[in-house]
Parts: sequence; C-alpha cells; structure tokens
Amino acid sequence: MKLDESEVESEVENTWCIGCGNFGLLNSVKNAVKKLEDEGIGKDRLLISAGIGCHGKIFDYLNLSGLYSLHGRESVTIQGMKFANPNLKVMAFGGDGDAYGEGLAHLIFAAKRNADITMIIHNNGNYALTTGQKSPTSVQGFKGPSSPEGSVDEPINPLKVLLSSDAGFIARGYPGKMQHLTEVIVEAGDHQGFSLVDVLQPCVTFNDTYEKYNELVEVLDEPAETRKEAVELVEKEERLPIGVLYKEKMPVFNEKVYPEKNPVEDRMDEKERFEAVKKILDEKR
Amino acid sequence: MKLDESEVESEVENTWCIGCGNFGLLNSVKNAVKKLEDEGIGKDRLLISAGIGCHGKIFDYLNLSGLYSLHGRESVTIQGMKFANPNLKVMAFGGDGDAYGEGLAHLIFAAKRNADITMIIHNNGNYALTTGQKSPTSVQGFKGPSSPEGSVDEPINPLKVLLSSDAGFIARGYPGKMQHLTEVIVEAGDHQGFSLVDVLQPCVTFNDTYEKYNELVEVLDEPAETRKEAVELVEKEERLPIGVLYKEKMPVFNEKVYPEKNPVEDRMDEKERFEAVKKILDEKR
Amino acid sequence: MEDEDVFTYMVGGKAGEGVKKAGTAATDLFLDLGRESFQMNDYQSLIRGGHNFSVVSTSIREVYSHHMEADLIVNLDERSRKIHEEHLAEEGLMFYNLDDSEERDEGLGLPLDEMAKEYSKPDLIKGVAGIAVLAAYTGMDQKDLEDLIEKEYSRGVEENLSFAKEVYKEVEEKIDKTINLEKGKTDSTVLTGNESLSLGAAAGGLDMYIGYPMTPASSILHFFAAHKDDLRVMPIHPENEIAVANMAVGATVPGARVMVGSSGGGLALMEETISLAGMTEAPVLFVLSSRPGPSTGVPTYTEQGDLSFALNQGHGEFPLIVASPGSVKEAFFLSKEMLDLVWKYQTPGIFLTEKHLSESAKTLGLDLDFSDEDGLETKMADEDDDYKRYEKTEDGISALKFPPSKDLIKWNSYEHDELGYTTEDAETVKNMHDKRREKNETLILDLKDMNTVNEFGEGDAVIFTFGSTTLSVREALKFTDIEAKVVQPVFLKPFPIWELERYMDEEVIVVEQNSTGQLAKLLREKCGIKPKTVIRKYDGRPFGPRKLAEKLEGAIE
Amino acid sequence: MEDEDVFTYMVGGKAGEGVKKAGTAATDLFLDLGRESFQMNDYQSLIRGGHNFSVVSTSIREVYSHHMEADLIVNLDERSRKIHEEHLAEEGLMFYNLDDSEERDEGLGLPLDEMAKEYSKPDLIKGVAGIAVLAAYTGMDQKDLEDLIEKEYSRGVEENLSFAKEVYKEVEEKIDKTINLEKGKTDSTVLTGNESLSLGAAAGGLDMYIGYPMTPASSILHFFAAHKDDLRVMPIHPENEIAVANMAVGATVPGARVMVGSSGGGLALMEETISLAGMTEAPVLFVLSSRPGPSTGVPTYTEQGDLSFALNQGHGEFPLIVASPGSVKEAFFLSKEMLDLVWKYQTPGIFLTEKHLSESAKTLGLDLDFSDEDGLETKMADEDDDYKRYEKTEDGISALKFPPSKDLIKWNSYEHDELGYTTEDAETVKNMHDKRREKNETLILDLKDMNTVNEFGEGDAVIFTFGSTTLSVREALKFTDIEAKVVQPVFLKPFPIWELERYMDEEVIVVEQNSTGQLAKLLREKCGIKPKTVIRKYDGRPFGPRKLAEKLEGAIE
Ligand SMILES: Cc1ncc(C[n+]2csc(CCOP(=O)(O)OP(=O)(O)O)c2C)c(N)n1
Ligand SMILES: Cc1ncc(C[n+]2csc(CCOP(=O)(O)OP(=O)(O)O)c2C)c(N)n1
Ligand code: SF4
Ligand code: SF4
Ligand SMILES: [Mg+2]
Ligand SMILES: [Mg+2]
Repeated sequence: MKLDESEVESEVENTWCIGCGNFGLLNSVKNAVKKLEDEGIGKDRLLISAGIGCHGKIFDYLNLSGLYSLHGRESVTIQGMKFANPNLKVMAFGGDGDAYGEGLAHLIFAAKRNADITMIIHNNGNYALTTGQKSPTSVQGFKGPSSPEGSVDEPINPLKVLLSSDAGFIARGYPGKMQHLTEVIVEAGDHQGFSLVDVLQPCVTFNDTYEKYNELVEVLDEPAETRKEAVELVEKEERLPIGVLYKEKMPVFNEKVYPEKNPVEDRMDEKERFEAVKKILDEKR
Repeated sequence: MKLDESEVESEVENTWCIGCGNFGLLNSVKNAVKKLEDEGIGKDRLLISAGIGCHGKIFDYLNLSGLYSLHGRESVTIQGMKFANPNLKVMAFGGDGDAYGEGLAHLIFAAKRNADITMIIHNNGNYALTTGQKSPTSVQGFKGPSSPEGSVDEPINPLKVLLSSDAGFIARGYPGKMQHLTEVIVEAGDHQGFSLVDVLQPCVTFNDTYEKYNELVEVLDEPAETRKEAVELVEKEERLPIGVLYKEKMPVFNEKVYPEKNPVEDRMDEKERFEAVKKILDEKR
Repeated sequence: MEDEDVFTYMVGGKAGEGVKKAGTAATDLFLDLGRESFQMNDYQSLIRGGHNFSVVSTSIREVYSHHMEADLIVNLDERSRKIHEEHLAEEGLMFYNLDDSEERDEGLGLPLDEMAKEYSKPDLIKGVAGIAVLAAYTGMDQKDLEDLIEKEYSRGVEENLSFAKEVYKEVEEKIDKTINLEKGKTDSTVLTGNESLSLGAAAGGLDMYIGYPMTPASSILHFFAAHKDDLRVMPIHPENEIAVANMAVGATVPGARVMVGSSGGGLALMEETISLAGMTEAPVLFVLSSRPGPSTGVPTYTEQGDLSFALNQGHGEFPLIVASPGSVKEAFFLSKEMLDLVWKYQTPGIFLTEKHLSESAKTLGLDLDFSDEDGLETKMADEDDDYKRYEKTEDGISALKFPPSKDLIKWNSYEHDELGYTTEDAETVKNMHDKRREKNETLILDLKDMNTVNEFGEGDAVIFTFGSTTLSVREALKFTDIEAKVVQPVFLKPFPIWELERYMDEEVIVVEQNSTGQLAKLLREKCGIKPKTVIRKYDGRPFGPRKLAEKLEGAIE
Repeated sequence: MEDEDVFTYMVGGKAGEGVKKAGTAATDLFLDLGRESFQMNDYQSLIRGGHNFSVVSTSIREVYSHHMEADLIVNLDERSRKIHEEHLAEEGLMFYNLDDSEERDEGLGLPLDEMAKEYSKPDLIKGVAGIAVLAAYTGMDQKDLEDLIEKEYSRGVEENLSFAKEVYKEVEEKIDKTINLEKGKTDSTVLTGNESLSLGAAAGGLDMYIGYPMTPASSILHFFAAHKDDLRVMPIHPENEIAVANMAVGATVPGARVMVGSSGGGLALMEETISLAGMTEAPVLFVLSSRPGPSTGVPTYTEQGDLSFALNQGHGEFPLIVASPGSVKEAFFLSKEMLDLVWKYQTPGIFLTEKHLSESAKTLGLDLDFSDEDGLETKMADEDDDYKRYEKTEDGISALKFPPSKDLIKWNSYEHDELGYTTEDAETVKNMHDKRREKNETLILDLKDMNTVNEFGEGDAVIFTFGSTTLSVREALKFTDIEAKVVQPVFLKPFPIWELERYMDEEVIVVEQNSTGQLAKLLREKCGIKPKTVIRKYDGRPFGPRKLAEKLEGAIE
C-alpha cells in the first residue's frame, strides 16, 4: 500500500465503543498527521508504535508505518527507531495502564535522556481492554473487577512525575476539543526532544468522564514559564488546564551520544569495516 | 544461629574497599537496629532484603533474617513479606543503579500505595560492583566504562520523583555523620508507611565524593512543613540538607486493602476453608 | 454410533449484547433439567461490537466439550447469522434478527432491535432474547423461564423479564414443533476452569493471590477479589508482572501460601523471578493460562504453544514442577496438590492451562474430601534446632522456619552456604547444586507414588493428549467406533517417563493444539515414543469433537 | 605423552593489586617470544581485596586452555600463597610476599609491601612485580622488560618501571636458575572471547550495540563504548534490560543491525521481547554469557547451566537460532554469521557463551576474508512492489523494506495478516503459524549446507562437548594417549541432527559444565545418542586440562 495514495485512516473495522473518547483522539491525530506533512514531515518518514489496550488499536486504524509493540514498551520501541535513524520522526500511543503503569520507568528515562520522541497517552483511568480494572490513574474508590469494593490507592500524577524527571515538553488535550487537541499534537510533533501529550480520554464503558471533563477542562493560552509553575498547573484538581503546559528546548539524546552520525544511513562499507577491525587488531598486537 | 545471642554484625569477611562510605552506613544500621530493639521492634520480627551491588553485601554483614533479592526488586520483596504478615517490620537496602534504575517503578508504586516498608538507598552515583558504570544519579560527564567520554545524561532527582509520587517519608543521610544517620534510620523505621532514606554514600574507588559532601552537607533541624517545600529542599545543589526532609502519616496499604487481617496468622483451618468453598459452590448451583 | 442425545445451543451477537450471559443462563436452564453441559465462550479482544458467541452442549451424560453442530442457533445480528450458517445441525432451528437480516424461508426471524428499542438498554437487553428463544423451543414453562431470569439477570431484572416474555410468546406462536429435552439426574455445579482452580487453591490453604490482568488469567484475580471476605485469600493487583512475582517470593518468607497467574507474555516477564524462586527455594505456584502466541498473539483465543516455554523457565538449574489439568474438575484438585508439592519441595511450580479450560464452563460435582496426601507435608524445623535455612539433607529438602523467630533465617539469590550467606567457594557451589538436584530426585520418587498420568477408556489405539485438549478428545471418542485408550500426562515436569515408557512400541496418535507438535516431541524425546500421527490445530479455536472424531478415524484405520 | 613444553605462569593477590594486568602483560611477554598463550582470570564479585588470580599457559604450539599446574607462581599476599600451594608444578618456583608470609625454605620471598611503600599507589603497583619476577625467571633482558612495561603500563609508567626494575634485580640475584622459553613463530593477536565476538559483529556490519551491565557480558558494552568512533557502532546503555531488548527490536525497523548482551538474569528479563521479535520477525542477536545459576548465582565464575533456558526462550512458537562458539576465534566468525542468519530469517538469535570464553584471552590469528556466504543475504523488497510486510512465500521469508519509504510497513506483535494489520481470523492465524514454521524449515535447509558441527581429531573414542568446554577438552587430549574425535555442535537450535545421528551407536562421552548434563540430554533426546559417561563440573571453575585428561582416560578404558 502506497502511503501517498492512501488516507491516513485505514479501512480496518473500528471496534471502539460508540462514544469512546478515542474517536476524537483518532481524528485529531489524522489532522495532525496532515499538518505535519504540510510542514515537511512526510508520512514516509513518520513511524508509529502503540502499546496493548483499547488505545493500541489506533495502530491498525492509521495507515502509517511502524511496529505494534508490547504492553508498556512502545516508548522504548520508538526510541530504538529514532536512534537507529535520527532522520525519522517517531510517535507512540500509550494507555494509562500501559505507559504510566507497566512502562512508567521507560517514560521517566526517555524524558531524562531527552530522547526525541512524541508520546500520546490515552488516559482513560482504567485498563479498558482487559475489562476495566483500576489503573495507576484511577481515582480512589474506582470499582473494577480487581477492586470490586473500590480501589484503595491514590492515583498517580504522571505529569508531575515527568516534570520532576526533567521532561522537556508536557501537554494535555481533550478529545472533546478536537481542534485544540490537533494543535497540541502538532506542537508535540514539532518539538525536538521528549514530548508527551496526556489525553483526557473518556471511556464510556468503564469510566465515563465526559461530564466531568466538559465542566473542568480549560484551555490554557500559554505554557507555564517555569517548571515549578507547570507543576502547579498539573496539580490543579478544580480545573483541568489543557494545552502545552511546559516546553523547554534541550539537546537531544542521539546527538549527545553519537553526534552527527546516523547508524543506518552513514554506514561504513565492508572494506572500511574490515580496515577498522584490522586496526584494532594491530593495536592489540 | 540464635538472634538474641549474636551480634548485629556478622562474621562474614567484609570486602568493601577501605574507606568506602558503606562502612559508616553499616555502623549506623547496626546502631539503629539496637535502638529499634529497645523500642520493642525485636530482631525476631525485623526482616531485611537487599538488591545486587556493593550495597547488597550488607545483607551478609548483618545477622538479620530476610531474603537477598534481585537487582532492583528488594522493595517488592519486602512488600510481599509485609503483606503476608503485617506484624513484621521490613527494611531493604538498595543501590542507586538498583532502586533508582532497574527498580524505580516499584519505588514509585510502593510510595503511591503507601506500603509500610523502609528503604535505605546506598546512593553512590555509579554501578560500583559491576566496575563503575554510570547510574541514574551519576552527574553529567561521569566517566565509566560504558561512558568513557562522560555520561551525556542529566542525573535523575529520585527524591523529587518520589515526593511527586506522594511518598510519605523522605530522608537523606550521610555516613560521614554516622550518629545523625542512625537517628534518621530509626525514625524511618518508626514511620508507619513508606519511608526512604537516601544515603549520600561516597564510593572511594569510582566516585569519591567525600570532599564534596563534607563541604555541602548540612543538617536539617526540622522536616519541611509542606511537600512543596520538601521539593525545594531536594532541588538544592549548593547545599545538601540531610535529615528527615518530609514526613506525613497516611493509611497504609495492607490495612486499606485487607483491614485487620493477617494472611499468615489469622488463617482458617481446613474445615473452615472447605466450608467456605462449599458455600460458594452452593451459590453457583 | 453418533451420540444423538447431545443438544447444542449457540447464541451469537456483538460484544456488549449479553451473549456470554445467555450461554451461562442456558447452562443453568439445562442444569435445572438435571442435565450436564459444557459451555465455550468465543469472544474477540474488544469491548463492544465485533462478533461473540457462546455455545453450550448438553446431555444427560457427562459432556466433555461443546459441539460446533448446533440444534438451535440464536443470532442477534446478521454477521452472526452468516458466520453460524455452517454450524446449524440438520433439523436445527436458526433464529435471526429481522431488523438486521433479510427474511428467509428457513428459520425464524423476529425484529429484535425494534422490540428492544422500548427498553432502557436496548443493546444490552438483546441477549436475554437468546434464552427466551431457547425456553420456547424446548417447551419450557413461562413460569420456569421467569424464575431463571430472576436468578440469572439480577441487574435490571424487570426489563429483562418483560423483554424475555415478549420474545418467548412470539416464538411460541411461530414455531411448529418444540424439542423435548430428557431430564437427567445431575445435581451439581457449573464452574469455569479458572473458578475451579481458584477454589481448589483456596481449599488447599491459599493465603494470597497476586495478579496483573492478562487474558485468559485475569478472571482468577477477579474471582479472588470478589471472594476476598468469604475465602479469606488476600488479593493484590500490583504495578506489573515483575512486582507480582517478586511480591510472591517475598510473601513465602513468612510462610504465606501464594499463587500468581498470567498468560505467556506476563509469565515471560516473571522468568528472572522463577529462577530466584529456584535458588532461594521459595514455594510459589505460577498459573500460566495460554493463548495463541508468540507475543501478544490472539489474546482471547486458545492454544497449547507454551509447553516447552513452561518446561524450561528460568536460567540455571533447579527443580521445577509443571502440571496441567485435563478437566475443569481436575483443575480443582491439581491446584491444591501443586501447592502442596511446591511447599514440600520449596521450589517453583507452573500450573499450565489454556484459555479453553480457563474460560469454558462445565457441570461438575465436587467432593471435598481430599485423598490421603500425608506424603506432601511441608518440612518444618523444630523450635530448638540450630536452624540452617539450607541445611544439606539426604533428600535435599531443608526444614523451614518462619519469622517472627529467634533464629537467623536467611534466603539468598546468590549461591550460599547452609546458613544462607553468600558463597563463591568451589566446594560449596558444587554441594548446593547437588542439594537442588537431589531435591529433584526425591520429587521424582514422590511422583512415582502419585497419579501423574490419566488414562481413559480401553482399546488398541493409544491417543496421547494433554491439558484442555483432553476434553476434546474424550468427547470426540463418543462419536466414533474407535476403541481407544486416551493417555493424558498430568505432570509434564518431571515427566512421568516411568508411566509412559511402556507405550514405546505402540502405535500412538497425539492430539494437541499447537503448530509444532510439542507434546509429540516430548514423548519422542523423553520416552522414545514415535507417534504415528500428530493431529494439530492452531487457529486459536478448540477442536470440534465431531471433526476431531473424523480425524481420529482417519488416523487409526 | 605429557606435553612438557607448556609453561604456566600464575599470579595471585587481592582485587585492586593489578593481578589481571600482570597476567595480560605476561601473555604479551610470551607473544613477544612468538609463543601462543591462553590466559584465564579468576576473580570474585568484589572491587578491592579478596583473592584474584590470573593464569597463563604458553607454548610454541597452540594452547587451548590454561593449566592449573604452574611453573611459576607469584603471590602478592599470604592468602594467595596458601591457595596456590597445591598448584605448583614439580620444579616450579613459588614467589611470595615476605611482608605478609613467613620466610620459607622453598621458593623465593621479597618484602613487596615494604618496597611498594615508596610509591604513590603502593597497592596498585604491586602487580607489576608479577611481571618483573617472570622476566627475571625466564632470563629476559632488563631492556625488554622495560619496553614491555612501557607498553602495558601506560598509566603511571615511571613508577611501574622503577618498581619493576627493583624487583627484577632482586630476583635475578637470588635465583639460581632461569628457565629458557623456546621462541615460537606466532605473530598474532591476543583477544578475549568478548572482544573477539564484538569485533566479528563489527566486521559483520553491526550498527548498534545496546547493553545493560551484567557480568560476564559487560565487557562487550565497554568495548563498543571505547571503540565508538573507530568501529562506528553506536553504543547505548539504557535503564534496564527490558529497555535494551525493546530498543533493539525498534532499531531493526529502520534496518539497523543490532546486538544486545547480558547474562542469564538479564536475558530472562528480555524473554517477553524475544517472543516479540519472533512474532514481528525482528532480527535481533542476543548474546547470553553464562555464569553459575540459578538466579544471581556466582556472578564472576563460569557454568553451562543455561543451555535449555536458551533453547526454549519465549512463549509461543517461532524460529529461534542458538549457537555457541568453541573457541575465541570461532566467536569472531560466528557472531558475523549469526547476524547474517537472524537477518536472513528475520527472527531472534542467541549467541550462547560462558564466562570462561567471554573473559579468557587467547593468542589467535584472524583472517578477515570471510568465506563465501552468498546464501545468507537479507531479502529486500523491490522499490515498486506492492509491499506486504508479512507476505506469504514458499520459503516463509517475506522481503524487507526500511523506512523512510513510500510504502506502508507495519510490524505487529499481535497475530496479523500479510499487510501487518491485527487479525483474529482463524484461517489467517493458521496461515501465519505455517509461515513461521516454514521459515524454520528453510532455515534447517540452509544450515544443512553450513558448518554446524566442529570435529577435531580422529579416533575410536567420541567425545561430545560444546561452548568453552571445547577448549578444555582439546587441551586435555594433549595429555593423554587417547585417540579420540571431539565433536562440538556449534549450532544448538535448530540442532544439527543430520550431522550427529551417525553417532547413535557409538560409545560416546560427554563433557560439559553443569550439574544435570544438559548437552547429554539433548543428544539423547534429539539424536538417540546414549552417552556412556557424562563428565560434569559445576563448581564455577573451568576444567583443568590435566585433571580432565585423567577423567577421560578413566571413562575410556
Ligand atoms: C505484559 C502484559 N501484561 C498484561 C497484558 C494484558 N493487557 C492488555 S491491555 C492491558 C491494559 C490496558 O490498559 P491501558 O494501557 O490503560 O489501555 P486501555 O485499554 O485503557 O486503552 C493489559 C493489562 C499484556 N498484553 N501484556
Ligand atoms: C537483572 C540484573 N541485571 C544486571 C545485573 C548486574 N548488576 C549487578 S550489581 C549492578 C549494579 C549495581 O549498581 P548499584 O545498584 O548502584 O549498586 P552499587 O554496586 O553501586 O552499590 C548490576 C547492573 C544483575 N545482577 N541483575
Ligand atoms: S472500553 Fe472504553 S476505552 Fe475501550 S473502546 Fe470502549 S469506551 Fe473506548
Ligand atoms: S567499589 Fe565503591 S561502593 Fe563498592 S566497596 Fe568499593 S568504594 Fe564501596
Ligand atoms: Mg486505560
Ligand atoms: Mg551505586
């Protein structure tokens, strides 16, 4: 299938529940991909990945190349892609169970090393695909099949944790504001370095938060000036600011560790390789 | 070997390098164990664990019961012990590579669920036992065998990350101030809920920080009043406050999830178990 | 010799339409008639939409498997009707949804969407139509139907009752014959494999269950969470599988009997910890419920592709016990027995099963008086002994002692001396390897006195199988004239060579659900058995007994 | 028939005293004489103190293993002297540290601590004494010694030179005879196994090496980090092993040739991802360097306990390639060949080795002209094809295409259709299982044309071994009259049954380093070979060739 001749959305049967917040998210992504294309980031060099969960199905719904990864590992998969060929743009879709639970450490370290990747998290406050168990962002008292009497844990605040781990770009979006979400995703994609968009995704079946979000969500005009202010933004519970919450440009990992080299594009040929090996052997003599 | 007839320190040959900060730490632990004993937390019900690394060797140097765990998993091991028998007191020793790297997610979730455990982290800014590679807390530019030109990553600030994950007790100690470190460990042991002591441990062989710490370390009189102030304390680089940085009492996990029950001490006998099973079978009829 | 007294009911529709529930209610309906049943639920990895179906086969005799030839098929949508066309038995009745399918000459259609529209949850309520059609078709009294619905549909019972009655009446009017289901004498319970193994473990003294959701093992976690107060098994759902496994190892130190569960991907993440359990001698029972692999695979379907994976878990050498139940009932007794074994031998065990057994439900009677298992007691240290956690003994087994205790009790992931202190000493390293190997030898002696292999039937043909495929094979044999003995190794590691070697020179057929023939390989490699035919299936679906019967006939003539 | 022309040098002391360095310098000294050597470093899991030793055996012929009977032993402390007493060969010289040991009648003592006190790093400098004693004992010119030290001890060369000369002079005066080491004709290199396999992979086009430290695999990461600019292999050290493995899988999508490495515990953590590589068809080469297990085990020692573990990695069914080199030189060629194979078959491979090969150093000559391997090319898609990532083909291999590309390229951990979209369809599930199995069948055909088994020597006795134990066996045979053929399967999965079946009726001896005889089991199970004797060692230490020779003699008569 040729990418330039096909729609961004694939023809695979969509099996999300009617009304799921993922539809708005998918639409925003489609539009964002087109905008990125207009900016010169073609679909030929945009690679995606996804974790396992309802969120992950977006991998099938997008006619974009990439690798459908494991539960919690999509952030690492795209780092591998990026480091192998820094000319690629990489983006992964994660769930709250997936990226903030099973894969949380990977996010923290990706932020810390400032890997040039974009993460879109479908944060629906539960493990939806496995029938609605509590997740790291489930509110206390959340009832799911592993916590029938209500989850006893306080939810984690993943954005606070990531801001505390020196993440360079943190944003929040809401599928109820599709246009805005599109822009946020484009801006995340444009950012050079680690970027993460936490999407407030209502799950109509297990955690229907439309009403709550419609009431609390508030578009932020400008990112916070300082990291500290950004932390205050994500601590708010009375209001839920959406938009780019914090943005800071910093050197990216692959350029720090392997400057100006592209592992797959700037290869030595066989002869050069043999010479290099021989030289080391000679030094060992 | 009977615990009440034996010293806290074992007779196993100590193979830490001469001058290693771990010696001061070991002494503080020994003294803390005695103090805890005086408070009624006997060695018979104090269980320890440790990760793999120079730090982990403390498991052999202490005549205390427990399980020498895997690299990065000691915080989970002791949670298992505690949940199985809440009458036990559990304490684990971790390294920075170990607890802040391989096992970071476990710490975050232990803090979040407020497991009643005590973690002592031998933070020496490198993977010492595997010959000094960079660790999550290595300073940028740190030269080790996996980063001969200097590590390109910014260090993680684990205490900030844990404070952002609702940890209820965060402290810092320095083996150069042994008496003080002892008290901090006792206070951590006394705390009901998740407690963590980050020990600024000089590694004379790969990361000799004695001079730096002697200069920067500063005893804090009182914990911060708020979590926010605690974050400010751990962000300081010009000075390194030691002592209990933050302390907040919150309900502990096992009491929330399984109130007033002790899985191993309050067992049903076989007859009761069969009855319980039969009752469920009857309901299914 | 077809066994015509099996009646099969199938209901299909979208996820979220109560298809599985209808299957469960049907099983209950049959149970009320004293009939045995087997219910298989086929569903996709999605929450709403797609295509699900539930199939229940019932008889007055024990039914080991569902059949794919149905006497009554209720389709809630057109997709189901199309898919299940091929499953209709001769003379069977096809019920379909007139609002989604065109009217046809054959079968019976009702405008279900139209009728459901009146209710508050028009999608969810559709499933109850399935049970109403069944009731009408089998000539059940309306009153009995009402009782059944009150029992099974406790949520929104009023609406369900009303909708069911509507459908019942329409069907009653429109069909020209009803099927009379003979009454049986069963007075038992219906359990899924996961429920059965969970109850068995609880009966066997389980203290904690630690799990992270993964189909098809999730329902074990759900079961213990739901029964926390009555079964008194502490349920924990931590951050990931590595935490699950290590928490379990930690919990054994103060003596908790603990079980964990996952599917292939989750168990793979626990592998380092399985080796830890081997070295520290921590008795943890791991439930591995398989689905088609590799990797994420086909999450809600069935396969037996993880056999070699299960048998070889963990780096280094240590005793590992692997067993797999061949029936829902065996799942109950085996989980208790496995718990006893891992504790006696202080080593990890894997309870291997598959989606097909985990999530299918079967009628069964359980007798809770366990047979005498005195041999399987945990060796405990005397109070006054000079305690050594890893004392070398003749049988390789060291006594346990649990804290709180005045003795030093050290468990160690490094190689260690008898007291549990780390060692690098050559002789101690060797001795401890010997200790663990001797433990394995003692284990084998124990197993030789236990039931490690099931045999069913008699005959010249020998059919080997394991796990849930045993169900398919036993049911298939009801539909052929073959006289065969079915041999099912329950224990897979240590492999009961002593019981199986005698089949070395027999003509053996192997039936299993994977693509490379892993049981066949095991038989060849461990016992020198050279299977004549290996019947494999690996499309995610369990064998249909009648098709399997044909294959068996083909293989045996 | 003892081969007396082997000279063995041993140096022991505390960690941090430069013991290994002294061994390396000795190897270099021998190389300057045109002699072959084998150097084994024995060290504990600690940074300072304890007891370390390095042993180098040298000859004018190729030496396959160190010997534990030493002609010169330099002990830097009393603990070493005691430990190594039993290792002194007849007529050998025992050198000891007079400041730590009492003066004795035999051997030669010098007050090393006293002498070293003058220097800035009195502990670290002690090691150079080892080389000075060796130089004096073998009658080396002082000038040559100086050259050697300048070359080997570039850090602090002045002090080392001065200390070495002091020791040299004292020894020269005090000994009554020197040993004359015949000159050989070797003009080659000294490499450890890890260096060799790394260089081989680099020569084979490696683009990235991703690793997390774990003994004995860490030095591969260190090697690539040190040679980043000259070898142009990007080295990455991420947060944990799970990240290592998944980063590697991701890196293959744009076509990077990537290798990762760890020991048993780390590889266990990668198991879920190995299965992912099987499903997505990601060509990743995993180096597994074993140490004694289970669990943390004995980190700095050697064992072959991970064979079954390596062969059965990953849930579900997919082709997995496992091979293990029998020499330092083979490590070089095998890593390149394994890279080619995993790329041709788009599936994971495990390069299995052990601490003994990984960290021992051997003299070897390397010829970089690879034999013709045209058969091992990666199948690439044509630019204009209608691209399908998982196209079904006769040989099971689909063509690759790398982004940036105008084609849709989807890799998938779920079961998938040819385009890479997720599927649950029964037929597609089956077809894709078939595809992966067919790939494995093609792989076996390929292997049949390749060298999968090494055979050394001729004779009636047949000795099977694998991995680093091959070294011990080959050296041992120099010390017996046994006429034997040594058979070393290089490929362990798929197992080269076609090459080995002919040994079925022979009297076979198996030599391996583990406690349960895993190779013997494999031979029995796969090829029907019934080993007469299995010589095992599992105390963490490699076989000593002369002791092994005795065991072989015992087994063969
Ligand atoms: C290692 C592993 N563990 C568990 C699972 C089972 N699993 C599939 S999806 C999922 C949870 C998904 O939750 P989330 O990431 O929040 O996604 P959502 O379905 O809510 O979008 C789990 C636990 C798996 N596939 N792999
Ligand atoms: C799963 C696993 N990976 C890697 C190792 C190897 N290893 C042993 S200790 C260590 C690092 C220790 O660093 P740290 O925790 O900081 O302890 P330190 O030695 O500095 O006290 C590593 C990577 C291991 N034992 N297990
Ligand atoms: S279960 Fe929730 S997240 Fe999944 S598709 Fe349905 S609404 Fe969306
Ligand atoms: S290497 Fe460092 S941490 Fe380890 S014992 Fe030596 S000084 Fe201490
Ligand atoms: Mg979710
Ligand atoms: Mg450290």
